[in-house]
Amino acid sequence: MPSLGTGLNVLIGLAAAPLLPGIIARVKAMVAGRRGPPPLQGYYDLIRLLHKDHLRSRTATWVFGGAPAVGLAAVVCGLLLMPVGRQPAFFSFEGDWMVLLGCLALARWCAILAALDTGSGFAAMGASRDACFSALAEPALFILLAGLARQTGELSLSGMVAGLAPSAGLTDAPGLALLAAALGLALLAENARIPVDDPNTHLELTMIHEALVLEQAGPDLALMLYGAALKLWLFGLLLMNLLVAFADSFAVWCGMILMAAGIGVVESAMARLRLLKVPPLLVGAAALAALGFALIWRTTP
Amino acid sequence: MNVMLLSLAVWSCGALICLAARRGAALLGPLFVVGGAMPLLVQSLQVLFSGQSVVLWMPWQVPFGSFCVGMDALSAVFSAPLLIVSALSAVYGSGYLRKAPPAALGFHWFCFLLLTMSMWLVLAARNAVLFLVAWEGMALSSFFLVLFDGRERHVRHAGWLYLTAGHLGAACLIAFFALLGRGSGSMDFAAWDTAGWAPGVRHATFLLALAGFGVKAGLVPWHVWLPEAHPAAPSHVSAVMSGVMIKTGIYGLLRALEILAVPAVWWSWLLMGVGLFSGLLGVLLAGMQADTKRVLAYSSVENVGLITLAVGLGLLARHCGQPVIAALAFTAALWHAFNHALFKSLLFLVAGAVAQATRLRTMDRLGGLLRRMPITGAAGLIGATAIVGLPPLNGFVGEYLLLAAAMRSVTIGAGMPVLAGLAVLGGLALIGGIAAVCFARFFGIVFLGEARSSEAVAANDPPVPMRWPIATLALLCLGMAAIAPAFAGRLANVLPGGAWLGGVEKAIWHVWAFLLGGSALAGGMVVWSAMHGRPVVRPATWGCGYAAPTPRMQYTAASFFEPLSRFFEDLLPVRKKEVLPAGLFPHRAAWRARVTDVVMARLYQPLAKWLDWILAKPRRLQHGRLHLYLLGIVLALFALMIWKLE
Amino acid sequence: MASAWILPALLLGPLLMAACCLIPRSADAVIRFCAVGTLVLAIPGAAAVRHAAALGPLFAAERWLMVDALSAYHLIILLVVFGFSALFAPFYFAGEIRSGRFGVRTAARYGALWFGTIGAMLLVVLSNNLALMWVGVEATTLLTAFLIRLQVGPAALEAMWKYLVMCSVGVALAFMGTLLAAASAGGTGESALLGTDLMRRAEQLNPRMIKAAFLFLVVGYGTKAGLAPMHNWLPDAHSQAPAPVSAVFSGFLLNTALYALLRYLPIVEAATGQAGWARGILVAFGLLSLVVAAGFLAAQREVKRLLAYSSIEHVGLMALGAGLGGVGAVAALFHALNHSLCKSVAFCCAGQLGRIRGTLDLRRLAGSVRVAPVWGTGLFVALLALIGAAPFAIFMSKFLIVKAAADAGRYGVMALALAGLAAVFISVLRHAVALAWAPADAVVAPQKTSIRAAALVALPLAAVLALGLWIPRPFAALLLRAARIIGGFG
Amino acid sequence: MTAWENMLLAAVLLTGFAAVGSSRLATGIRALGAQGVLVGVLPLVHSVAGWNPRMVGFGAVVATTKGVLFPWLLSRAIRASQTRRETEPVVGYGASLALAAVLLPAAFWLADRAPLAVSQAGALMAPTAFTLMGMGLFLMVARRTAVSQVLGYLMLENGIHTFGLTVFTHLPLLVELGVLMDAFVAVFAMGIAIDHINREFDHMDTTRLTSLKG
Repeated sequence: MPSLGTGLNVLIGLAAAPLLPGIIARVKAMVAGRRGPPPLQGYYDLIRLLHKDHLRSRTATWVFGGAPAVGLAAVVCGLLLMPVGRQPAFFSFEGDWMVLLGCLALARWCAILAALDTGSGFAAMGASRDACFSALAEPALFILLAGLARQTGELSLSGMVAGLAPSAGLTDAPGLALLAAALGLALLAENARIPVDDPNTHLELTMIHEALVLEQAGPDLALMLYGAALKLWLFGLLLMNLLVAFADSFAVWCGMILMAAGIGVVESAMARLRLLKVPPLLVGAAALAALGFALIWRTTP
Repeated sequence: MNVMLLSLAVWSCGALICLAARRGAALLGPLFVVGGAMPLLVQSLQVLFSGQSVVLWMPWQVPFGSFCVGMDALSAVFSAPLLIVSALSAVYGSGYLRKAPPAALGFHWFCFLLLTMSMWLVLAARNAVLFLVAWEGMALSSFFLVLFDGRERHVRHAGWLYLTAGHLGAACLIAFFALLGRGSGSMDFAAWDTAGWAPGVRHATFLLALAGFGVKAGLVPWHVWLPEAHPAAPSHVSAVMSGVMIKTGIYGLLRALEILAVPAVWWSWLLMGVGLFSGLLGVLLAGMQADTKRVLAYSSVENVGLITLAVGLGLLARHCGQPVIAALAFTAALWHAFNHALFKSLLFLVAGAVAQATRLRTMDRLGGLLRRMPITGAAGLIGATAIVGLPPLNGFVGEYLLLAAAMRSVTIGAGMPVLAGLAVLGGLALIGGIAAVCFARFFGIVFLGEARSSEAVAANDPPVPMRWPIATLALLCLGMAAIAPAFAGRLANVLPGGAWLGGVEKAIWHVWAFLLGGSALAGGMVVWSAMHGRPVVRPATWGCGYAAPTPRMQYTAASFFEPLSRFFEDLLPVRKKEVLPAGLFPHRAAWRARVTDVVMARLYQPLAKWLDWILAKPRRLQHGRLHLYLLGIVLALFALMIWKLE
Repeated sequence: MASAWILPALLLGPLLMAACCLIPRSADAVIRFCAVGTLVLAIPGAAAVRHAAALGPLFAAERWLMVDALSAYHLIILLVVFGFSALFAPFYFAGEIRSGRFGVRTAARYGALWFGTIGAMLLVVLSNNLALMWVGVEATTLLTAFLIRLQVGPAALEAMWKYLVMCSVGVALAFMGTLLAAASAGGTGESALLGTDLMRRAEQLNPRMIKAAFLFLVVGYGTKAGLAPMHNWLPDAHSQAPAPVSAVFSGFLLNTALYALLRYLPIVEAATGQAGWARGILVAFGLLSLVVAAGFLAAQREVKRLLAYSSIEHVGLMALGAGLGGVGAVAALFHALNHSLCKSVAFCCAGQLGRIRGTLDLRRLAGSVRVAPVWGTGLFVALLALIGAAPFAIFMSKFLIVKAAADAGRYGVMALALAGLAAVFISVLRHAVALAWAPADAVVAPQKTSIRAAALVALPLAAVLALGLWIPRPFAALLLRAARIIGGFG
Repeated sequence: MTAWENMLLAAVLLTGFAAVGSSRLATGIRALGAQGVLVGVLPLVHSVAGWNPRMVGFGAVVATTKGVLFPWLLSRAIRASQTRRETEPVVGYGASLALAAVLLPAAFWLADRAPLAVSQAGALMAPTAFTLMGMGLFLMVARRTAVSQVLGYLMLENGIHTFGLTVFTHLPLLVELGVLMDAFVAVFAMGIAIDHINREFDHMDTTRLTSLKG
């Protein structure tokens, strides 16, 4: 249902995406007692990078060149499928959640191949960790969506979210709460936030997503950063749709801001987990989602 | 009708001619394969799209045998990729074997033609005796092809293991057909109806069919021969074996289910369990292999597992009265079987080109080949992306159909199908994720980064007869994605019991349109970023400022999969040989690890040892003392009297 | 009658030729004379088979001799096996004749014993009188004993002694059985010993006595046929005898004993009211032989002993088929021909490879296909056929036996048979693969391949391959009529 | 005539016991020779009414071959190999005799239960046959030298012949000749084999012939 309203949501998403990392950085600085960079720092970085020269290593091939663009395109396609509160997404059809996750997987695939193409040990290390951890995180997302579908009986993402709104009675709260917790963990894992990965570490050996973009520079880096911001926006939007089930789009945007602040606080409160502890965390998220699904399965008729 | 006889005649005469023409076989062989394959391909596609099947019955002077050959929709779905892949592999093979000795060449093409003929006959046979003769003929001809370079010990071991597994499978099938043919005089498929059977016999027959066809399909736990045999064969043969031959196992299973009309519920659970476990173990072991072709062989185990998973889900849905879910799941199975043949054979041909260009198959000694072998590299990328199931290629359509079926059974179904749907969703997510890691590793380590050995540096694209099949298969993968909705619609009513409602077909057109738009957007963005006009600077890769970086400092294949191999430790027993550095000035330190197949290590090797121990018992009977032999005769007489006289 | 000359010619011919062999001439001449003589015998043989197939049973010597469908079928096997071995003998003894070890006297003795054995086996196949058949079987034992002894050496002597003593005891018990069978007819007349008469009066036979008779016969003729647990002489005798003799041993000697046993099967079944009493015994012995052979084949190193145990396995398979009845009987007879063809080729090639490579140990025979292309490939293809690989006829007869077990509803028997065959397949295939593809370790100059040798090896294997794919109609008719005699149906 | 017959059968049993009990091979051979003669004469005694020249002639032939020819052949084999006595047999002589003694009642028990038309044969014929067969098999299994095994085989043949008489008044002539020919050739072959064994191994102990295994 490509209507004006849904198109507006997409444009808001495209515009406001770099704002989230800015807010998170700002909140972390304030918690640490510093002023920190302005929230719009993300936009300034993008503009600065776009004007720089392309920097591609001698070993890199056309894969390195094309990967950022294809990755960004994939995430934008994902955005087209994401509903906002009761408003359906720009496109919605049966199984669109599968296409959304497929697009995110394609983006990750391009980033990994780009990292491997540079031939640098650190980029490959980041690629390996990112690939392995997202492979373990994927079951949580699928089971979570199964729970939503079971709850609402709908098969498309927009239908699921819209179905949540009216029936948000107390009986379903525990099931949805567990699903939301699982989605929260998945969000932190996929978007390189603290418990799984430290976004602003400088020691290559501890990086996951940072190492992926280690070799990118100039416009390529801009595309990659913007893609990452969009992905964070996507996950945030899905979380908000789940938590603020009854609201209209305005409540969702406020929720997004609050979520960004929340992530900032979480990042300041915790340190990065040891790499060995991340797989159990991800499987834990899948278990949470399965528990949520079981609760929903038992309660709904 | 006579198309079938014509092609069989072309193939058999071709085989004999190749056996005679030693040097000329390199050219004649592929010519005959393609010549025989094309008319049949046209017929298969005709049958598939027009829906009316073809049957030819001729008397055959063998007890209970009759030359009953037919092509219906189910056979057509499997015979189309078979003919395409066999033809292209034959063309590829002529280039791949140009340095082989002429004597071996003649015999090789003789066996290749017989293999193609017997595989097609397996799909077309409508009589049990013809089916068994074709089935064993397929096993024997591929046995000779696997042992093409039989001088090495491991190839001989692989050949032995392959034919032994094939024969044990055939033994189950012999018992299966004997049970089916019980009572009824003729052994034609049409003559059987298993309606009035006792449940016990029906279950035993199904288990025999699963074991017999599971061995050929490569399902866990019968898969142990596959990662040995496929890499040992020449690449174009492994492409045919991994691409289409294991599908004859799936075809056989579907045909058996069609004959045993009323399935029990636990059959579907068993199929789904075997499918899931094959998928998980297959992809994990694929990720752990150091040899390019072994990665692809284990990946075949995974994909066959997914197909069986889809068949199991379809059976369960049909049993619980959900025709739409059944149709979706069966279509997913057939679609995946059709397309896996294309991209798996593409990847094997690519691996073959790499192996011939660098004479190397260990991934840790390759690297940087995309620059040196652009066409093979690009085709490899398309193959890898397709097999992982990423949009917009044909692998994704198969995943979409299966997951849509699973999601529907979660939402609509009550009771058991919900659990099944959840299991499929979770399992497929994990397997898909690990497959992405496995093939990122395969493509990344082999084609991207810096060349790790002198052979890799000297690599270049294969000659023309090898290049065209690779390019054609890559284009076919893209083409299949383009015609996905129409073709999926055709596949829907191949297997009975599935009703294809309008709702789902509309959704598939939506997906198709969305993906088309998305790829256009991606294409546009790539062109925009290329044309951005900023000058490109080409410095060396950042190595933390290390003064003299070497290619060997890049990530190796084993380390790429290390996070997952540590998490799934008990499924992947690793055999280590390590010499730790000792003393103040350590001399030699060595560390070598090899992942062993858990099924082989825990199940078959102990079983073989125990069997040897048991079979050693009668050997003591032949002790050479004549007196005890005579006593043996007398005791046999008394035992017989006691047993039989009263 | 026009065909009155056939049976006397068949029986007296070999004796006459045996006598001719004793006239001392050069060893080469004797070997060639054996070949020619065997082929000459084929003429009356073919006439007898044609008569039995077309016009029904042919009797002679007031019904003491008979050629019906079953004996005609076995006559074909006899002629084929002896023809092949006779044609192969010149190749085998060529080396020894040149080196003088195979002197004129030894050759004369070989020729005489060769024709004597043919005569004895013909007597068994052609005689309707059960006692005369017994005399024939005993004669084969005594004549073939000295054929084993041709090779000088302690092992050959030991093998001969064990063969002689065990088979004599076995056949003596068989004679006890023959007497009991005749006694069960009650009458004291001459006709009591004729197989056809016993068959006609089967219902009135004294059931307890005919059962006891069958027990003695199974143990007696079973020893001679190599059924387990009376098989111990077979591996020694086959591995020590010269190749053409081993080929005849496995090719037809075992079949004569089984033929004698199968003659009694319909009589006992009819006498015991078709209750499957006798069939059960045959099935039991068949399965036991299959399992015991599988056990021995698992770790067998020496090629001739391996082929000997494979013979035990196949005789067990034939007994199993005959025991199951119905399609099984057809399969058993069909299997007899296939097995004889394959086994004689295998033994000849193994013997020749043993001479060329100087060893019979399979591990050191590896790579023989490269060293001696004709004999190596012959052995390789024969081994593949014997273990039941694809289009060969033995795969077809195994399928029919399993189908017979399924039709009879005996699933335990089917499972055990398939398991035994699978175990054999696994162990023998390992040697076959090494034989063909392994690099030859000993440096032996590759033999020049003579067309005659290649044709000699290729013909029987091609026949087995053809029989697997297309059984000619007249042959199928004869096979079905023969099977109907021992209780099978088409 | 059953009296004469029973006496003859008793004599046959005695020769059997002698063969089993004696350690010296020469005694065994002579015992078997005597047994051969007695078994040859048995049919004549058994149906004294139906004497005809063919039966008498055949009885004589059997008696001469088994009584004279076989012992001559076997003793020639012993002389060649200078083995006078059965050194230490597998089963001691005392135990053998005890076993033979047990064998007799067992044979009687078996004869009663055996499905035989006892009418024409005397009460003693069938048990004697079974005892002879039992002792023959026992000799082959329990003795070491090749000659003893031949003796055992001969006793088995004699046992089966006596059993034949319980069933038939007389077998067709050609069959009789065939059976006799086989027995003769068997012993002849075994005799030649024993010569070869002597020359090859310079001992006659068949229990040491165990080189062919597995």
